[in-house]
Amino acid sequence: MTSIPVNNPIVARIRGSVQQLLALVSLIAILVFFSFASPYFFTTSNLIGILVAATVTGILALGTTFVIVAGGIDLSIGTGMILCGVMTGVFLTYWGWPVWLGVTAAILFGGLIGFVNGLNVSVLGLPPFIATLGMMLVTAGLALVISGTKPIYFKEHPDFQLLMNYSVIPGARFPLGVAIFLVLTVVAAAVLGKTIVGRYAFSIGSNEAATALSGVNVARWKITIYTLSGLFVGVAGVLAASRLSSAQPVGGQGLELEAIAAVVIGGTSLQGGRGSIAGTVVGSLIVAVLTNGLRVTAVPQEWQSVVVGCVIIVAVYVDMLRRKRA
Amino acid sequence: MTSIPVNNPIVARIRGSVQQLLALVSLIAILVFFSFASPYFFTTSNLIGILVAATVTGILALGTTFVIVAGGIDLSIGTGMILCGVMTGVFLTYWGWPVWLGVTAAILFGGLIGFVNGLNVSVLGLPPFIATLGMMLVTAGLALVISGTKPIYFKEHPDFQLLMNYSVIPGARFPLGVAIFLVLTVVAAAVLGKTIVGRYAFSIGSNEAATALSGVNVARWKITIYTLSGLFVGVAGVLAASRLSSAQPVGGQGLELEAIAAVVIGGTSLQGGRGSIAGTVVGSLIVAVLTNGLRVTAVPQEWQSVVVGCVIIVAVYVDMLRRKRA
Amino acid sequence: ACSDAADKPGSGGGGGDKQPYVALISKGFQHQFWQAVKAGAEQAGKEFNVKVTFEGAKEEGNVEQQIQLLQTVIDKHPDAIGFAAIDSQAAAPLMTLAKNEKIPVVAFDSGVDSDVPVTTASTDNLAAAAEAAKHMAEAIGHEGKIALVIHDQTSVTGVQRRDGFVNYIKKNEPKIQIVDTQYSGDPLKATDLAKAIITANPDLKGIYGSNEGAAIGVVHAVQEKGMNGKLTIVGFDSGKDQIDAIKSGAMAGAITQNPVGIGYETVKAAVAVIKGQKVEKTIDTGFYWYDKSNVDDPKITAVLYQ
Amino acid sequence: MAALLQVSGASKSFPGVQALDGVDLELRHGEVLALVGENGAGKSTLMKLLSGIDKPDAGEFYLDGQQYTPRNPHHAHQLGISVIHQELNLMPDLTVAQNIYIGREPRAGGFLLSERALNRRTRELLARLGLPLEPTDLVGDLTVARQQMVEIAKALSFNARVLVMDEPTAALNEVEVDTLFGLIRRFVTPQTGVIYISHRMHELGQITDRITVLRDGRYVDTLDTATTSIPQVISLMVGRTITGEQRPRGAVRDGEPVLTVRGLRTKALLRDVSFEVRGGEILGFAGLMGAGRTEVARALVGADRRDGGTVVVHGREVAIASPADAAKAGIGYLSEDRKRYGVLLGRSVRDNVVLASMFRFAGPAGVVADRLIGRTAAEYVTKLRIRTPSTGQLVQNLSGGNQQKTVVAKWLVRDCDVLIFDEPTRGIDVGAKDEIYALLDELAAEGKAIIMISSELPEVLRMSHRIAVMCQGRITAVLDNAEATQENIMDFATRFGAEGAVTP
Ligand SMILES: Nc1ncnc2c1ncn2[C@@H]1O[C@H](COP(=O)(O)OP(=O)(O)OP(=O)(O)O)[C@@H](O)[C@H]1O
Ligand SMILES: Nc1ncnc2c1ncn2[C@@H]1O[C@H](COP(=O)(O)OP(=O)(O)OP(=O)(O)O)[C@@H](O)[C@H]1O
Ligand SMILES: [Mg+2]
Ligand SMILES: [Mg+2]
Repeated sequence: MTSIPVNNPIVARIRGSVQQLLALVSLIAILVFFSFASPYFFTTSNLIGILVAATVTGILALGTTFVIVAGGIDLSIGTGMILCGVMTGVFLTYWGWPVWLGVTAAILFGGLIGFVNGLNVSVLGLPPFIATLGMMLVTAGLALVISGTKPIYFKEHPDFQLLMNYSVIPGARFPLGVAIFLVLTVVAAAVLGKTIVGRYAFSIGSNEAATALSGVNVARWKITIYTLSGLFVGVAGVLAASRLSSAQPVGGQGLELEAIAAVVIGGTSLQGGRGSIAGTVVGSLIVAVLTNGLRVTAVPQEWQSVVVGCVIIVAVYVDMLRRKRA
Repeated sequence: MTSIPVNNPIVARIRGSVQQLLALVSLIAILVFFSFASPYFFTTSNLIGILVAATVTGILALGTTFVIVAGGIDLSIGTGMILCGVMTGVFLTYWGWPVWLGVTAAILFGGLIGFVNGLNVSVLGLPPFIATLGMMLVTAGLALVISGTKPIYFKEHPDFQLLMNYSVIPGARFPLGVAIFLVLTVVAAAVLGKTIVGRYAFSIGSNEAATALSGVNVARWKITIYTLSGLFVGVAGVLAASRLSSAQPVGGQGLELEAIAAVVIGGTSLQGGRGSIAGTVVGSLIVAVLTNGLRVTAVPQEWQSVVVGCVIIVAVYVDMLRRKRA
Repeated sequence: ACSDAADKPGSGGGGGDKQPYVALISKGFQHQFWQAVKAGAEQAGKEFNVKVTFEGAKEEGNVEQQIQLLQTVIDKHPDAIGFAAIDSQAAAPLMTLAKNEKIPVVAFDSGVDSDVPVTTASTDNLAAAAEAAKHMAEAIGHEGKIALVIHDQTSVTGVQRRDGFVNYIKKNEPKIQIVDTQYSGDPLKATDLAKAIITANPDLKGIYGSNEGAAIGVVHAVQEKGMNGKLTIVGFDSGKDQIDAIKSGAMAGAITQNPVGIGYETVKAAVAVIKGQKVEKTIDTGFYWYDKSNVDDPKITAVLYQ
Repeated sequence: MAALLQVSGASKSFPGVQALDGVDLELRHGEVLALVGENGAGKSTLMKLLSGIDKPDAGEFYLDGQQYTPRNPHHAHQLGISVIHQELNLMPDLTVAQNIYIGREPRAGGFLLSERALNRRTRELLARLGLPLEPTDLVGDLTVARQQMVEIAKALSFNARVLVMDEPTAALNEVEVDTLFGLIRRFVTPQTGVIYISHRMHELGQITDRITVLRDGRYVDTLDTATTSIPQVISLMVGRTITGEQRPRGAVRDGEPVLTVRGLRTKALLRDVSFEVRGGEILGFAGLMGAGRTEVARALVGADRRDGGTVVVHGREVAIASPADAAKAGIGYLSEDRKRYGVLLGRSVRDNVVLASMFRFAGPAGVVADRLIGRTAAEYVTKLRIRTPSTGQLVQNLSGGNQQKTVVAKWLVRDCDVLIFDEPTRGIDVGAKDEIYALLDELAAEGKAIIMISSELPEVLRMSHRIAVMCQGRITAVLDNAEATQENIMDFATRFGAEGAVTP
């Protein structure tokens, strides 16, 4: 009759992990379903293909998890990524910088975009939605202006495309880009869970006023968090450009919603204060697997978005039911 | 030393209106700027053109103001509008219904979309972002499926296009659609400001838990509010179809951000609990005037989005400064 | 349970030994133009008894999305791939991959800048746009101001349909001045945009719309401005609205490609390659100018879609 | 020797309100100074100036004789001033330990946190303070009382010289109050001092050395506690004398039960809770923190999941799945957690007052009668003496006690048959308390059934016809007012273990 006390930290920890594992169930269910539905689905090469497809949005989602946990939102990640790709092209092709320098500069440029967002949000005090919507339009425009509305190709650096495509496991076509995604996942999880940046992100998202009252310099940490997210945007931009061995000046609009959706599907609250990197990764994979599975099983394209929409609703609902019960 | 007491309700009321008027200042500044920049800008026909361009997004923004005031968000309005257009085509052209019936049915169909959103949000308890993102994908897909990815033309009802285009002031080419937009603005302002629906929208957005504990059936009112927003989506869909005298099955994605931006530029808080229809209208007009002005002055298109982005940031910032001072 | 499926990976031959499988990846799928290409492809599929699938980017011009589709399709090992590249160079690594996997590629629509495709079934967009410019010049009497509404600022078709038109005017029509070029293929947006152009240029004589969406946007803009007949409109592609506008005289005429033919020829060529037959390096699917005088000509109606 | 902390001539105004007007205050070394005054007298405002949240319009502060100008709360901390604010300032999504040491986390070097060190340090702190909290619990899952303890632990974790406590006991029970007083006594040394704000007058004699009284934002007087009587303080506060009755007027013994609850159970805590309330009766609920009184109320009105039990109103069983159902059945619930479940902070007093009865003000088309709303709100503002420049003032700009009055007004307007008041006088000044008591008596006299949950035993004894005592989710006794004393209530409130449960 009496409930089990959870004072025991080990019990609590196990319970916590089980809960996170449970979020995986929707993902696994989808995987199993498509494995039966198509013989082409559960193959090494297709699974790697899914990971490749998840890489760019996934990296964006990782970075934006911090922003959302801190109670903000970043609509500029999609077009910001495009602009970072263009800047990679500018650095490498127009200015002829060496790859390492150009790539570093492009990633830092992403950080700069995030930094400006952070300033607008915390110093000017703009609502994050407006600040980053403005940035979304500005970066979309700048990408076109800077590139002269034409793709930039990496003629001088034919090796640049290896950054995404180089096979780390010879023979298996497991691309470096995916490996980078995995490494960044671990890094992001560590930063969110184990460092002061993560702690303040949760704290600000949970109660910004109280955090400020506790003597935390909220403005500075918000800028840090947006900048961090911007760095992930930079990496995503570089990898996207590498994958296409060209910097495409358009697109990106809509990616922000996809990334935010992945974060929210992963159980992070848009109210801020709650979330996890593990959830975000699972969320990204759910979207990627679903999209791929529907293509592999040749569901008519116009039906695909109907199915994706329904599955997202159901997956989040099931996840919430489980949390409630746990 | 002592501040002036504002116990006087008239003083308070005037102060309130001035504040709203002040939100207009950004809009007027933009209007004045373009009037000097181009001789063709401040002409009756161009100003009417701006209103026409603002109509569809404006109507979406009106409806979604309720949802945002109540602390929610609706991402499905853009594609939902497209689907309502397609349904208009189905009712009028495929099923041959008379115009009045088909139009009413299409508007109610919009209400149905909103109703389902409301159910998902309040009965299933899904985060509004996820529920309406799912709906966005579902409606986008259904619009393609139902129309067979082809525009539907109103062959049987050549008059249908008059709904948007009929000139209410003979000679001045002031279209009926714009008049409908104006009427809906008044209706929305009355509903938000003077009725119980509006009051509950503010209460729920301000503190949902406290509202529920006050004995208010929050679930029912949320459903009402999403349904109401859906009805506006239906009207927008019908008018968009009427304008082109065809139901276009694609597009709509991105319109939701534009509408939400108009709402937020108008001073409505995404946290819920604060907002006004007047602000939303001003917000819609700022976006429409800006877009038109940049086109009329032939600013290269790649620069247009840069400028719009910056102006949005500045306009909201200036508006906030004034509020703080007032 | 999953291991059952894992036991039968897509080992080579893909579609197995029965029906050959041809996968088409296009630039888009939502617009009628692509639906017409798809129809042509499916018609050929039925005729030659091959399985045909047709997919395109959700947003036309989204390279990333298209590459994703191509990747998925290569993983399915079809017997041949039809590919309309949004950006050829961006697709180069996957073209190489297809070559390594021994999947023949047939390029369609605007061609793929690579030596992998065995053949290309396409329209010469530059020439087609020049043809539109020629008709525009004639219709406005070789002098005056015109403007362009281009459906896309960065895609190859957008750029070529703009540049082909502009270059023709520059070279041959010194008295014609292009005063503004703006971009949107969404009919509603194109309408508002064309209205602004007309407002800013009261002495405008003509507007060119570079695809169906842009062209009907221009038509509606002129209607809303109440300037029917005062402006010359030249369009591109077909669709019911555009055909009606031409019949009613609201539009001077338009260029049409042969989308059904493009789809058909692509699959036909793919089948030939699968069977080991030799195919021409290029298959010109042609373009046609149509206006009030020939819109009901059977040769033209055959290539129009409604 | 200069005073530990001195305030001279502090003034602060807000639009339409002169909150402070030339206030002086002196805190000596080694003393506990009480700061009292009616709701809205300016106590919290003064503390906000001291902690650097707001800037004074005029006036100076001196700390040990040196001019003290706090730039922000962090700066105040560094200078040795630690404040527990009236409203909780906690991060609900963080754990107890993370809340206490926010901004001062033990690091494992650089940016890396050491969660283990954090929890160890917190456990030590909590053990030292004798607070029954678990470092790894999420603060959002705690009751207000426990959250208040987290705030106390946090304030004491600084090595502060001046500790300011703005109504720390408003949510606490006698037992926890004793714990807190023990903490305060241990904190006070010849180098430190405490400013203690409370509306519970009997506490002043137990813990304070001197009492400073504010009225209408002005300094009135400072008295030595030892030589001052409570009525004296009260008359200085309110400018008139107040004589409260000590026990309720004659109970309404007969009459049908209006509300009957049978076998109420919840998964977490409640076990077979049964009781009834008659028309015209006030049923008090007493118990220690976490005894389950709030949970009874929340389960009863459908705010929490119920695992069993029936609710009968006026002889008819009602199905209650949500507070809306409860309200429809005529049961209203005023929550103890004002900020989270009580007020709409960003809305006007007017909107808050009519929130629970909006439908009454709406015409057939749903159009609301704004004038009637305004009149009703104004009426209750006068009746409850809510100190506000107008009914259009945002509730977030009211003082804590006036916010509480606004919530009370909301339920008075609604006019339910059964009213459950959970800590209704939390943060309300003595004068206004009497007004609220009078209102409750009045409501009871009208035949309403009233449940009053309160952690202040004198209040329970003063108001209730009968008193239900709870312990560990069970009702251990239902006492008649005549037989109830502080002692036997405490006895039943500590009947841990299975035996002793009663079912009336
Ligand atoms: N931000 C603000 N804007 C407007 N008025 C305010 C603001 N803060 C406080 N006030 C007003 O200042 C006065 C003093 O408030 P304060 O909170 O200091 O009272 P208090 O003595 O702490 O009362 P209580 O015992 O109810 O907590 C009140 O009338 C209150 O309404
Ligand atoms: N939201 C919640 N989540 C988890 N546990 C809760 C929650 N609310 C209450 N509890 C637990 O339920 C128990 C009963 O709390 P309740 O608030 O009913 O006690 P109470 O008698 O009203 O005392 P007080 O209000 O003084 O704390 C406590 O142990 C508390 O920790
Ligand atoms: Mg106070
Ligand atoms: Mg309680």
